[in-house]
This record gives sequence, structure tokens and C-alpha cells, in this order.
Amino acid sequence: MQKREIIKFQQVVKKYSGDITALNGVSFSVEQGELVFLAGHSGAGKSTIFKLIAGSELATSGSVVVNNVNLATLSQNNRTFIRQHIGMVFQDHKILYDRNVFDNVRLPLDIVGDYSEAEVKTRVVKALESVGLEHKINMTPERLSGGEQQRLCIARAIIHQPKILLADEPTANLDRANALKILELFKQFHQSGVTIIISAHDESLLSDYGKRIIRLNKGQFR
Amino acid sequence: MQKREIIKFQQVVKKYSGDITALNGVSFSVEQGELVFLAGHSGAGKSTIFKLIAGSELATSGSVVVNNVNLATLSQNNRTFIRQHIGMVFQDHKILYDRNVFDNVRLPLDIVGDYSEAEVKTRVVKALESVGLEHKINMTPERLSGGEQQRLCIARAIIHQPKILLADEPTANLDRANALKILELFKQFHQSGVTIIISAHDESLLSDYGKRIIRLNKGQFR
Amino acid sequence: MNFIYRQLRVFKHAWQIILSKPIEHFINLVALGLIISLCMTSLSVNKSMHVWEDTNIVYPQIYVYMDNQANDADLGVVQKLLTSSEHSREIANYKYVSKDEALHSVTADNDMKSIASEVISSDSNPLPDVFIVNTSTLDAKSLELLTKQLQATPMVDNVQIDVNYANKISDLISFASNISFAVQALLIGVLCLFVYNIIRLQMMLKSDAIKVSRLIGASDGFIMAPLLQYAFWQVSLATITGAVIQVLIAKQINGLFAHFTHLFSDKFVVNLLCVSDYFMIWLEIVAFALLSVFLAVRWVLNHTRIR
Amino acid sequence: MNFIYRQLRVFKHAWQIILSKPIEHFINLVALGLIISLCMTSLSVNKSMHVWEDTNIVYPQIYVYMDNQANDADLGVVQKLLTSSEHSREIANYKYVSKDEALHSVTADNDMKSIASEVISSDSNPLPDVFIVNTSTLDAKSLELLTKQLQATPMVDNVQIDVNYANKISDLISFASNISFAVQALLIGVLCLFVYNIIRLQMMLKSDAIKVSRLIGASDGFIMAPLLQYAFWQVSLATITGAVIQVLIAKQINGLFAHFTHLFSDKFVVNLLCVSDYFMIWLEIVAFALLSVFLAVRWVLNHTRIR
Ligand SMILES: Nc1ncnc2c1ncn2[C@@H]1O[C@H](COP(=O)(O)OP(=O)(O)OP(=O)(O)O)[C@@H](O)[C@H]1O
Ligand SMILES: Nc1ncnc2c1ncn2[C@@H]1O[C@H](COP(=O)(O)OP(=O)(O)OP(=O)(O)O)[C@@H](O)[C@H]1O
Ligand SMILES: [Mg+2]
Ligand SMILES: [Mg+2]
Repeated sequence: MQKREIIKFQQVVKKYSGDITALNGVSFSVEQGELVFLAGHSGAGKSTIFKLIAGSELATSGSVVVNNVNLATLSQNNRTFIRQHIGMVFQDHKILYDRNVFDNVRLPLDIVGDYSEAEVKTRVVKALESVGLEHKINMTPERLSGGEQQRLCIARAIIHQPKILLADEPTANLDRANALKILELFKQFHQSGVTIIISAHDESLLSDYGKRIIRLNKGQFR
Repeated sequence: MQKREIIKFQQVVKKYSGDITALNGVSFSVEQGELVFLAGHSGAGKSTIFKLIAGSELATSGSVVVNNVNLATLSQNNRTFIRQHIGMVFQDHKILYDRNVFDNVRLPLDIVGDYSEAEVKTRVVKALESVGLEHKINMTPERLSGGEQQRLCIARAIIHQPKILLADEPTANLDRANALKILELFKQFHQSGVTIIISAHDESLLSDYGKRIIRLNKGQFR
Repeated sequence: MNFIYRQLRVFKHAWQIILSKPIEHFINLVALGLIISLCMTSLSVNKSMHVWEDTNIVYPQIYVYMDNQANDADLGVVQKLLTSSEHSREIANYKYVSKDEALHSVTADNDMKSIASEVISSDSNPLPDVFIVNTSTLDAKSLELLTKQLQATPMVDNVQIDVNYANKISDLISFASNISFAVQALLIGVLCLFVYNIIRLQMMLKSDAIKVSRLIGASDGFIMAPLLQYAFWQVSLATITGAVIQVLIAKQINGLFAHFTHLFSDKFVVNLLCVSDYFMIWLEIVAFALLSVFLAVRWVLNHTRIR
Repeated sequence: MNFIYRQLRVFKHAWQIILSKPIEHFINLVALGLIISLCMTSLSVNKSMHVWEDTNIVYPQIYVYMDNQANDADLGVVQKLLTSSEHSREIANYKYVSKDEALHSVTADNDMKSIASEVISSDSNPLPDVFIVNTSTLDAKSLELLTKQLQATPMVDNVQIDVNYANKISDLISFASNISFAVQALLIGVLCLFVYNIIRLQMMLKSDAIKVSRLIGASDGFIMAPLLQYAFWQVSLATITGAVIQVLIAKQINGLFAHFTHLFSDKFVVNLLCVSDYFMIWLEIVAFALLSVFLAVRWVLNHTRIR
């Protein structure tokens, strides 16, 4: 299988309002099916890179190309549409407190559509099992512990088997055993051909995997 | 100086509605001025212990004694009042997005009252400096990165120099350098006589300090 | 199939929200329903007023009293004048009351009998033949001309016209219409602002869900469907509540009216609106509510830096 | 010192919220203001109506027509009867119109002149002396008795009483009062629900801040102070807006009334409320709004498992 670049940053600069330069000329590319770690200090710009890939922020200059499409050239609707093929683990979880665990996890399936109720049910249970949360399926999320909320977010990110998985500090609130379990899960995904980027501040966890690590420092590569 | 027990758990059981036993007969005590680490897997009951000390949840059975007062015997108003002497770093930050960083950090001072505007200003700046966030003082918190939000929460917890500091995973979203800086800060506090309990899942960080570690496993001590 | 299933889920969800906070939604409903009922009431009062206006005399009547000696030929002259094309614009219709008919009706009416006792006691009938002319204009000039012409007709004894009375009634009704119209406009304003406000605040409470859904790739349609249904059911229920309250109000008003119908020549009732009116009102409120949802959601999306 | 300073900060904070979202709060204000103005208008119409009722004839008038041959002594007898203590309860006052005065006023009035032309053309004055008696009761029994006594008095030709007219006017006014009262009650209901609703939703939007403050040790007072001030300024501004709108409405109504004052014996104006009334309304609305804040915040605290 010919490998192709699925994500490509070229001289990307991201300035937020208030003269804050989060990224200052970043170039890298990720091949299809690759597993990449993103490391860097707090405020280095890790989350910003994920936002740019997902198209929820636009680069100030430079180009962000995902799946051979420059996101800046897309209409808002199409940028939104692209997110349906991306699984995202948000650093702040972004769980919806107005519905229970089951309804939180099924959300991406509903957005994509095309799933029968039975299939939704099976998939949700399977996703929750893979993060060890199947016994909390009918709970409201504010009753979950911090780590459980994080795992809920992971279950939601993988349920629709996206082509790209962006995990922003997915193990921050997890103990080592749980963290390894999650990384193992991601590895399985990687083996089935999903492109994965994982950000983490805890490099001890990453170095075991022998995968590429991109290190950010103040918005630039070290 | 005669050491006395400032926090004392005796056979504490905490059951949440829905038949969930978060703590199952936990007994321990913390001396005044002590620094204790609380370790345990995700869902072990770490946050629950903090909630019980702060009185925002009540024990199902057993007694939680803080400062020689059994919290169960206090009226709601008095339990609220006790929290003014406790600094809390919440696992989910609990930042207020309707005000800027400065107004978030000053909140405990306003609640205690008795501070002139000048003193508030000095203290806020000092607290933000100690967590490396002084340059974001006028920002709205939704524009902070994950680690920055966590540090904001730490600044808010220490600003009124509480007698007890409860830090729930204070370094979960921080890189090693920042985490060590925060732990250093807590150590300074400890040296000035503050009682501190820190929960963390990353034991590698804790073991360096040679302090007592309480290990929770499924709501019980190992 | 999938589409229908989706709508059903959305439907279920909307009702779950409503039923999960029954008190809040009940208060909402009653508040909305009260305003809607006031709007409906002012609308139906307005409508009823027009009906009343049409069935009551608002244009001057002209009384043409004939001379006692007038014969059929003289009456024919007046009749000809009244039916002439020249005056077809001013004259709606006319009624001829012969002296015999007049005497009959006077003696039949007990009240009149006592008043007219002296007249009746005499043997000969002293009443004149009368034409009662209903005009169809308020134009003083043309009415004056008509009156003069009638006066100049042979064997016409006297012509009376009460321009003022007609003006008064007309003024009164247009005054009441104006007030009722102004009240209606104000109430509709209040209703719109109220609906917009409630929906805006409800959408603000949903802003987290909106933002996160968008971040996960939800289209505008996906985000709005449940919110639109939620709003739809709320205002639909409110419209029904409003209609029920309005029926109660109308009953109350008509009860009061019935108490003194003797004041009016025709019974004045506040009619209920017809089904199509209710339907239109419902449609308009729903349309406005959905527009509000749309605006509020767009506002949330635009003001949260999510592209 | 510290307390004042705190209040000032809270004050500043409340206004910052209001000014940071000017459009939202403006819509709020206008909506609230409109409802408040409608309440005020219905209140002032009600009040004005009572004034109008008091200054206009609502009790029957009795016309006592004297015989043409009546002399001063005969008039004296009637006068004595009218001023007797026996009838002081039924009779408010009376007016004597001599035949000369009557003739004078008839000839002075152009309209009357034409109608009464035949009468006036004759040389002798055919008009009788008249007593116009304003009664002060609607009790048919005692009015009948009075009428009979007057009728029985020597040289009294005729006694007329229009019981019906008085009843009609009285009915009309009590009808209007009833309607206006009902509308007022409905509007006050709407106002309360509206205020409660808006404040509840606003507090829900603040529920995070409320919960976190409580977790950090904030007392009820600390949590509520800014929210109370926020609500206070909103409803105060809304009351002012409402008062302004009401003045405009009253002006409009009075303009319409002025157009046809000739319909009424006395000019009917919708008076503005007096300052103390406005003050009381403001006080009541503020009190209700603060109560709403209190309830809503307590609700948030109770429903979020934070002790
Ligand atoms: N919306 C925003 N507006 C302004 N500045 C922002 C915004 N989002 C992020 N920033 C700033 O950009 C910088 C990079 O933020 P980013 O969230 O990418 O960091 P990060 O590497 O994810 O850090 P962390 O490990 O703490 O999550 C930070 O200094 C942050 O304050
Ligand atoms: N309000 C609640 N209602 C029901 N169950 C709860 C509630 N809060 C916590 N729990 C449950 O109690 C258990 C312990 O929760 P706690 O938050 O104390 O865990 P923790 O040790 O802090 O875990 P983590 O490291 O993931 O934050 C978990 O299984 C959690 O689901
Ligand atoms: Mg980040
Ligand atoms: Mg926890």
C-alpha cells in the first residue's frame, strides 16, 4: 500500500487575538495510518495544532492540508463535514451534561446518521467496554469521576471508527494502568489503519512505544 | 510545637445514590502542617475524600472530623463557612467563564472579605506569578490552554493562604517542568505550616518527595 | 425510513425535556398562553366590533314626514326621488311607514301608549306618513343637498336628519377600534419579544450542547432539529392554552354583555375566532418561534469562535 | 467602609453585565416595559373611570313639570317636599328652571330653535316650570314612592323619571370596570410570570458561578448580592421604560378622546398615575423580582447536590 500524507502543515503560524502567537511557523506531515505523539510544555501549542487539523480554528498564515484539501479553501459547512471523519478526545472532555453516558457516546453516530438503533446500541456498549465504563452506561456524566469522564470522551471519539483520531492529553486524568490500557486501545486502532495523533506531557509513557514524537516548544519545533 | 490531628476519617463509608460505594470504611488522619499524597486508580475515591473534607458531600456512615469538628454535626451555613479556610484545586478546574483571570483568582479574597483593593491586586499578581501566569491576568479563561487553566485554579486555591490545601490532581495537565514547579510551590506552603493533601495518579512524581502516601483501591486502603 | 426514525427520536427528546421540568415549562406555557389569549381576545373584539358596526346604524337616518293631506301620488313623488339613480350613492334603503302602521305600533307598545295617551285619545289619527331613509354616507354636503331636495318636494311637511348622532356612533366605534388596534399591536409586540426572549435564554442554556455538537461535525440541521421541535411544541401548547383562556374570557365578557343588551339595538357579542383564524395565529407564532430558534442558535455559533 | 465598597463593586459588576450585552438587555427591557406600561395603563384607566363615574350622573333624574297655572305657593310646596328630611337620602340636589329661563335657553340654542319653531312662534310661553331633581339612589322602591308623592302634589302636571337611563349608564360603567379589572389581573399575572421566567433563566445561566462560589465557601448573601442588584437594575429600568410608554399611551388615548368630547357630559381624560402610585408599582415589581432571584438561586443550590 502506497503511503500518502494525510495531514500536512506548511509554515503554519497561528496568532490569536490579543497578539498571542500560539504557533510560529510549524511544518510537519503525518502519513496515512501513522501513529504520532505530540509533546510539549503547557502552552506550547499542542491543542492549537488539533484545532487547526479539525478546522475549528484557521491558520493565520501557512497552509493546513488534511486529506489533500487545504482547509482554508473550504466553506464552513464543508469544514464541519470533515469533522465527521475525525475522532476527537478533547483536553477538557467537552461532555454534555444534559444527557446520560449512553446518549453522549452515541452522538457521533447520530451525526453521521445511517445507523440502526440496534447497531447504535451494540457499538456504544462495545466502545464503553473498551474503556472500562460499561457499568456506567445509564449514569448522568456529572456523577462520573474525572478519569471516568475522560474515558467517556475517548469512547465517544472512537465509536464511529474515524479515519483520523486526534487525542489531546487522553491519559491526563488516568492512573498508569488505565493509561496503558487506553494506549493499547489506540495501538489496536493504529494497526487497523487509523491515523492517530496523541498529545501528552508525560513522555515516560510515550517513549516505550518507539513511535515518532513531535516536540513543540513555544509554538516551534525544538 | 505540639502536633495535632487536623483531619480525621473514622470508618468512613460513602455511598452515592444508585448503590455506588465510593468509599468503603476508610480511616486515616492528617496532622497539622503535614503534607500527604493520595494515590489510587481512576474511580478509587480520591475526589470523594476531598469532597468529604470540604463538606460538600456528607459521609454515609463513620465520622469526618476537620479541625476537631465533626462535619455531620454542622449546619449547612457553617459547613460553607469552613470552606473559607480551605484552599481547593478542583480536578475539573471549576473556573468561572463569565469573568477574566484576575476576577477568577480574587474570588476567595472577596468571599472572605477584609481585603483592600490594593492588597487584592498585589496578592492576585503574586499568586499568578507563582504559577507562571502573570502575563494572562486580563484574559478571559476560555482562551487559556488546558495547563494554564489548571494553574489558574491553583492560584485561586492559594491566594487567601488557607490553613488546609486540598489539591485534586493539580498536575494532571502539566508537563514535568511545570509540575515540579507547582510541587515546589506546595512544598514552600508546607514549610510555612499549611496542611496539604495532594492526589495524583502519577506516583513517579510523588515518590521523590519522601512524604507519606495514602493508597486507595476501590474505596479502601490497600 | 431513517429520516422518520430520526424525527421520532427528536420528538421524543423534545418531550423528555419538557416533561423532565414540568413546573418550569408549565410556568412558561401559562405566561405565553396568557399573552396569546390577550392577543386573540383583542383580535376577536376588533372583529366583533366590525360586525356590530355593520349591523348597526352608523350612517344618518333621514325622517321624511308627509303632510296629513298627502295622497298616494305625493308619496310616489318622494319614492321616485329616493330611488332615483342620482341618489343611489347616498341612500342605502328606505322604509315607508304609513300613518296607520304608525298608529298601530304606537298603540301596541305599552310604554308609548302612556306617553302618547293624549294623542291617541282623540279620534282622528294625528300621525303623519313617514319615510325612514337609511343613508350610506357621512358626507355632510351631499346629505344636505338630499335633505333640501326632499324638503322642496310637494306635500312634505318636515325632514329631520340627525347627522350628529351618526357621527357620535361612528366616532365611538372608530375610537374603540383604534384603542383595540393599539392594544393589539402592543400585545403582539410583547408576545414577540417574550417568545424571542424565552427562546434566546433557552438556547443559551443549550449553548454547550450546540458548541460540542458542532465540534464533532454536526450540521446546522442536526443541531437545530431538536431545538426547533422543542420550541415548536412549547409554542403549540402555549397557543392551545391561549385559545382555551380566550374562550373563557369571551364567555365572561359575553356574560357581562348579556346582562345589559337592552343598551344596544343589536345584541353585541364577542364572537370566537373561526378555526382558520386560530390556525393562522398558531402558524404565525410557530413561524416566529422557529425564526427565533434559528437566530439564537446562529448567534451562539457565531459568538463562540467555532467555525 | 468595606461594605460600601463591596456594594459599589457589585453595582459596577451588575452594570457591566447589562452593558456588555446591550441588545439582549434592551430587548428584555422593552418587553418588560411594554407589559408594565399596559398594567399601568389599565390601572390608570380604571382610576380615571371612577373619577368619571363620580362626576357624571349615574343616578336617575326626576323631571317635575308644573301646571301652567302654578303659582309661587305651589312651587313652595314642591320645594318643601324635596328638601324634607324624609327624602334627604334619595335626593342629592335639585334645580328649579322657571318657564322664562326655559324659553330663554330654548331660543338661545339654534338647534332647539328649529325643532321648537312651532312652539316659539306662538306668542304665549307654552313651557312649564320644571324641577330637575338629581337623586342619589338606584333603589326602585323609594324612587317610585318619591315619584308618586310628587305626582300627588297639587298643581304638578307630570313627573318623569328615567330609571332605565341611569341603570344603563351604571351598567356600562360597571361593565367597563369589570373588563378593565379583569384585563389588569391578567396583565399582572403575565407580568409576574414573565419576570419570574426571565430571572429564572438568567439565574440558570449563572448556575456555574453560583455552584463554584458555594464550593469555595461563599455565603448565600455573597452569592445573591450581585444577582439581586442585577435583577434590581433591570426591573427598575424596565419600570421607567414602562412609565414612559404609559405616558405616551395616555397621551394618545386622550388625543382620541379630545376628538369627541361632545359625546360626554364631562370631558373624559385618562389621568396619569400620581408619583406615589408609580413608586408603589416600582416597589412591588422590585420586590417580586428580588423574590424571584431568591427562589431561583435557592433552587439552583438545592438541585445541585452542593451542601
Ligand atoms: N482562543 C485563544 N485566544 C487566545 N489565546 C489562546 C487561545 N487558545 C490558546 N491560546 C494561547 O495559545 C497558547 C497555546 O495554547 P494551546 O492550548 O495550544 O497550548 P497547549 O500546548 O495545548 O498547552 P496545555 O498543555 O497547557 O494544554 C497558550 O499560550 C494559550 O494561552
Ligand atoms: N455524584 C456521584 N454520584 C454517583 N456516583 C459518583 C458520584 N461521584 C463519584 N461517583 C462514583 O464514585 C466513585 C469514586 O469517584 P471519585 O471521583 O472519588 O474517584 P477518583 O478517585 O477521584 O477518580 P479519578 O482519578 O478518575 O478522578 C466512582 O466510581 C464514581 O463514578
Ligand atoms: Mg492543550
Ligand atoms: Mg477524581
